[in-house]
Amino acid sequence: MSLASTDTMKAGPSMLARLFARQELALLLCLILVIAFFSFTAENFFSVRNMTNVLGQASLALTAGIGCAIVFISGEVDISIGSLLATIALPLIIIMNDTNSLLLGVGGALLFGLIIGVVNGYLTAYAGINSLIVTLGTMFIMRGGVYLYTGQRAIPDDAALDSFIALSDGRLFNVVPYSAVIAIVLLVVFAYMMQHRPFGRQIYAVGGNPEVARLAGYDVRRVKFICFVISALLATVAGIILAARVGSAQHTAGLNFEFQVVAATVLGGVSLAGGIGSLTGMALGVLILQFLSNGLRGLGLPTEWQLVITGMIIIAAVAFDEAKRRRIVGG
Amino acid sequence: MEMSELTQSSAPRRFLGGQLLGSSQLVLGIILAVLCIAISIAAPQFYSEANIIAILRQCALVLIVASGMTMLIITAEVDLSVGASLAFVGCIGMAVLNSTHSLALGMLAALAFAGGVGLFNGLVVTRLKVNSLIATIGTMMMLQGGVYLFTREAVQNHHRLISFTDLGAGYIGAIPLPVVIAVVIFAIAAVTLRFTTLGRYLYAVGANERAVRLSGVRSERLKLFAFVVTGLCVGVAGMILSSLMNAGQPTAGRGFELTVIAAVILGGTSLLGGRGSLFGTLLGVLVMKVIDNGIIILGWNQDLQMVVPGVVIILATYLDIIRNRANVG
Amino acid sequence: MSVDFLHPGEGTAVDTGVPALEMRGIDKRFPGVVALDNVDLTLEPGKIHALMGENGAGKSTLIKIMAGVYGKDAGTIRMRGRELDIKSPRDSLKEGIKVVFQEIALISEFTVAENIFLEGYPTGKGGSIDWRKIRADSAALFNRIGFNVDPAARTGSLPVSQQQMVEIARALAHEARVVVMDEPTSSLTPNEISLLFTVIRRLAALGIAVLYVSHKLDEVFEIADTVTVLRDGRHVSTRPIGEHTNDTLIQDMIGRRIESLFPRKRGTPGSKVALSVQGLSTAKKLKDVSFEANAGEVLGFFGLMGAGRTELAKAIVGFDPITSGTISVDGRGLLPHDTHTGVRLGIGLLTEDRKSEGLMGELPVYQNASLASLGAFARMGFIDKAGERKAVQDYVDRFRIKTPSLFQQIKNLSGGNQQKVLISRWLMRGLKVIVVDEPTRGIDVGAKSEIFALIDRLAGEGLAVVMMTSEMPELLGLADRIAVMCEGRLTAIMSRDDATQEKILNAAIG
Amino acid sequence: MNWSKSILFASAAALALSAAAAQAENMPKRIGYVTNYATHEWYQNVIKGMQSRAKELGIELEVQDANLDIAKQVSAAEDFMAKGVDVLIVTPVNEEGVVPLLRQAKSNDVPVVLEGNPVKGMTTMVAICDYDTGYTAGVEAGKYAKEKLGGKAQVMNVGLPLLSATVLRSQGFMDGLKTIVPDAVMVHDLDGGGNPDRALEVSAAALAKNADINIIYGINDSSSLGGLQAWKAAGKSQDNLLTVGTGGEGLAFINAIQNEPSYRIEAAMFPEKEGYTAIDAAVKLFNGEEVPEHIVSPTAPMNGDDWKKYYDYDGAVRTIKWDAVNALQPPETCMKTSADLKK
Repeated sequence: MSLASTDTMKAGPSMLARLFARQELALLLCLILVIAFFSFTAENFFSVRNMTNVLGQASLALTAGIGCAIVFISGEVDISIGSLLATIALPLIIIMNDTNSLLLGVGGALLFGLIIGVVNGYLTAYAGINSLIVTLGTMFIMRGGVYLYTGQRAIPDDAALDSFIALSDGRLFNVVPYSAVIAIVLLVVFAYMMQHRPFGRQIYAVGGNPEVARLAGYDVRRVKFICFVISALLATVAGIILAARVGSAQHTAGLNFEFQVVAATVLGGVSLAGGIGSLTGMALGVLILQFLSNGLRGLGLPTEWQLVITGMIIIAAVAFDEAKRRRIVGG
Repeated sequence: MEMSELTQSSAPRRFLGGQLLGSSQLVLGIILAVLCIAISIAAPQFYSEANIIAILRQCALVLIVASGMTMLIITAEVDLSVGASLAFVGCIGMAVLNSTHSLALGMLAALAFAGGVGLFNGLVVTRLKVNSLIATIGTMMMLQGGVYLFTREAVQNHHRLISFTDLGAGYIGAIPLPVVIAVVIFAIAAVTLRFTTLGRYLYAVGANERAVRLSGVRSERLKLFAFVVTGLCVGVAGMILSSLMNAGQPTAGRGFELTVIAAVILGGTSLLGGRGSLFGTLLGVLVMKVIDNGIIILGWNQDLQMVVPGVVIILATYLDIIRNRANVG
Repeated sequence: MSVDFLHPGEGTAVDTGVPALEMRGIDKRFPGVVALDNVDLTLEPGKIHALMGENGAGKSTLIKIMAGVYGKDAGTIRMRGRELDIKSPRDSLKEGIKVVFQEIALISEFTVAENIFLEGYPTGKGGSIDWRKIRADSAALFNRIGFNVDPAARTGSLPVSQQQMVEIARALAHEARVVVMDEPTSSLTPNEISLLFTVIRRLAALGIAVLYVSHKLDEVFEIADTVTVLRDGRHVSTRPIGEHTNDTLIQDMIGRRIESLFPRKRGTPGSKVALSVQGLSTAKKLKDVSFEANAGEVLGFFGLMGAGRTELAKAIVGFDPITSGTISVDGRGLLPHDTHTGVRLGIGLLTEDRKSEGLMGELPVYQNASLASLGAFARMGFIDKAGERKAVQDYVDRFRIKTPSLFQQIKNLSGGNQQKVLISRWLMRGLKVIVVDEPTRGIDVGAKSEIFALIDRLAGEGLAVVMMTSEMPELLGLADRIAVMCEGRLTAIMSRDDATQEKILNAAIG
Repeated sequence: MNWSKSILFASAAALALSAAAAQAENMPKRIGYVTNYATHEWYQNVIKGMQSRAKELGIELEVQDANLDIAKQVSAAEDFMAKGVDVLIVTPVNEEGVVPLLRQAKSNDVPVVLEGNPVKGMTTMVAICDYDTGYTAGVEAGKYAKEKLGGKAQVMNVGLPLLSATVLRSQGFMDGLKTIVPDAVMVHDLDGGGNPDRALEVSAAALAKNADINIIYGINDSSSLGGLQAWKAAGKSQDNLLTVGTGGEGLAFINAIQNEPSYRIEAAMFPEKEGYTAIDAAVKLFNGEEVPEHIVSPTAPMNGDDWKKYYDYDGAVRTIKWDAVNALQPPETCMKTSADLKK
């Protein structure tokens, strides 16, 4: 082991190089530009209140985005998260109304999320059905199921537990919304997992090249299965935050949410092809879109312009990223 | 069908039906038959002329766009903007009709616009190399916003052209005109995919774009072509829809893209490209719409219209996999 | 006994006599094919055992069963007398069986160091990955085996040869009892090959059993102690290398004698210039490359890994963009510079990367064959399918392409047969210039000579053949003239009669 | 805003509008309106009414659109409160979903006027009476059926079970209809999604099953027109058919009354007036005045060309005739509300 101690690799330059290559820096610049632009143009944009509001609003997409990104990195897709948001709110609210216990409600919601994740994961990883098809199917099934069960009516949170209300209204040190705190903690935990735990690296390997991963002794199906479970559980957490923010189980909750999250994730440099991207990038992607929509609202632009501009920015950002990648790879 | 040639390769052709039906088509055909029989036992009105015509008319819109979408997905790309484009096309077509009182000009404007959207998508995907799923989500948002910049209200029918009304509600013999249009477009697309060099290249591009390019074929143009064709199909469907509704509705077409894509996937076309057939898409559309119709005919809760297709898509794909495994094993 | 290459001190003395791995009566069937029929293989610790055979002989299947990629239908695997139940690669790895596959099995987005430890990350407290140890250990490992690569480099950015070395190094990073190498030298430079052989000998000296799978006779004679030959899924012979000659080995493998690998039937090439390349440069690699190739000539390009052969091949057919220079085919310029124009003028590429640039794996054989010549079967845009299939059948018969039917998905064919289909693709189109890049990569001896014969025939029919190769025998056996590249430049062009291995290598080094 | 200026505005407004609410001395500077679905014609006209009233009173009105997304609605309201608006007007995407929003507004001391739908814990709501609207239209439809359709009333209800308001309209319509034609029946009870293409598709399937109907009722104009288009597409004549629309939210109904022989009754709900009333309510809340929990905005069934009484139409834009609309007397309370539905 005498050779091992001659640590020829310095961490510094390679880290910086990796940062550039991984494009987080470009995204960060982009985010700063967005914030700077609206700080000058939109009234009241650059205030602590507004900034922390945006963090609270972003907490949904951030939380669900972690799962979305992890599934993407494993080489699959999950577009059922929007419907899942609506689905898990049912056990959450119903159990809380019946038992007046946040713990039981959240437990019920997580159990539901777990079941959905297991179904998505099983059908994809073990039954071998294309994940886009599986999750498109479960998306329809869950949304329809929620409509059937609720008769297309929202279920109010009659229990109105303080702890649940705090999820929506409460702020840590009276500044940062608890929902944002939850999202940030989850982000840190999972970002750490993806970079520094063997399982996180297995996910990258499985998405980067499943055949190689199998030869390296990984259980590819199990890894993918777990990714779907993680995604469903994180979407469940997002669904709980949403239910708190809207004080009810909404049958239309999360409609088109999957599009938002997928767009933000890809904007954040997570490749649909698998194995590429980071949770930090995803988070920056979410924040860019969220500050953008907040800023555009602040400018008083009508919905139609917000849609047009967001659409253009998504295309432009991905096109730019692609151009950059091609320049690096060569050709 | 291309599919049958692939899946039959390992086993000798055993029966005539096998030549016509590829793997997933067979499963789907059985599902369709079972559905029709079950629904008609429960509700005899299912087989009434009026209902069959209603089903066919509903199928027509989806089938028209699905014909283009099948080609596109075979080249391994996808277009999520078709629903938003459908609404926009109707408004533009109607506005042009109102100002020109010419069906031809209205159609032309609708086709030009929808084709233009396809071209834009195609250029973004082939030139800027943006993943088509993301690119067309972007276009979808732009169109959803753009249509309200174009008109805040539904564009009403001020021209009262009979020929325009016929587009959606007219008949040729006993068959609704939209169905005739859909059949013609379907037939052209099917023949193109099955018998022409163009069709063969579309499969080839989906199967391995680089190999196609090395063979001296301009692969980007093929993808561009598929995007534009999908756009044009949306143009036709948009005009029929606006005729049926007698107005250009900026709110129309919500979720239409998912219905179309679901029908295409259900028909056995692979999202990875290079595999699929229009005949499968036809079956996919029929299954989806028969389910929709059956739920209303049976007086079931309409929310099932979302649940059942979800189950069917997963089930049909799974049965297809099982069948393939059985064939190999 | 197991040995970790990084910590050799822990190994015990070589304990010969008890087989390290013993496979008995292995059967494996695939639909319609018996891949292995009652095959035996015994590996002794500290010995280098070569496994030879044509493509389809069952070598890969046997290795994959050993590695847990496939399950076996019958037979037993024993390690030092203990029966193993290998169900997945994980089981096999756990037993210390390390397989270096021919196709690069690395995650290209990962760093080299991470790939080295892919099978098991060293973890620190709390189970988190110890990245410092990973970097340090891989640097140490590379140092030990004299392999010069930055452990922090992104694997995908390395040339193929270095990736192959990384893969070999990976097999040594963990405890191993048996190391299997499948065609490890297919993309290595001569220097790297000798490095590899040193490593293999050291492995053996540490008591590890090495299974060396190769087509290359000279390598086997140099490194192996024992040779096992398989043919058509059956065991043919296992003998000490000393009992073999070139001829006996080939006879065991093929079951017949090959008079010569390079049967030259064509006459002398003409003097008509078919391809002229002047001052060609690309953004990344090529610098001012100029040469001409005549009709009926095989012009061989030699160069070490990274010399720019593949880049040149892709540039002259119009696939990759160029920054300056002209290309003309039969006097007509390749403008605009794209493959569409290229193919129209009559220049095409037989790619080295069949999977990602040649085959449409899901599509049937006949569609793969006719891809470039569909226009010839088109009547007003419609395909004359009968005509098309007849034409393809013709090639299938002539080239003896082994396929159950024209409708077989091409991914199910062997490498050699896939290559024949791809050659048919160009012959059906009718070219003036064909660029072939590593035409025999992943193809065994028997099929190789068929491919050589085909290339010979192409030149004989008046095509100019530009052949990129890293195989010296191929170059000397086939080419009329030999061009040598080094770091994107053309360093020499010589006629075959003037060429010697030494001259070529000197030019390749620059 | 100084004292004299607001008096000037107030008196001008009072002069111009006889039915206007009594003006107070203080005007809010800024009102923020978070609408449900700004691109829909109904809400566009609500906004128009708000804008014209806000302009009269010299109030700055800002509008944000939730675009049918409840999460976005909460975010938009948060943005407004961060920006410091004086009063918030909200059209809930969903009645249950804005409860936390009201709670937040309360803790920020921002008064909230709801438009359209009631919410638990609200101060006041400006809304039409949905049941009454349907009911009066039902009565008119009954009269028409008695006179022109031989006293038969077979109804296809192109409904929207999603919202209690629209459920109330359908119920009101049937109840009103039965006062004149006691044996009226609802043959089809459909979920038309409130949008025209879905309404068309669903109606087509229903008509294929059973076309023995003679009244099409739609909970909004898109629904009634979708139903009517399905009828026409099935190749049926409009001779013995009555189509009843609800809302009068845009130009579609004017076009339909002019061109479709069966489209004879429109239950008009005057979105402009609702917006106008909402601004007045906001001003009152700002000044801490007592307001009823439900401020009713008037509706009226319009037979045939009645619409010309209330609207000018130049072929492209319709303009509300404030005098006529302000003269309508809304009921004090509704006959039935969503609270009754839940029982």
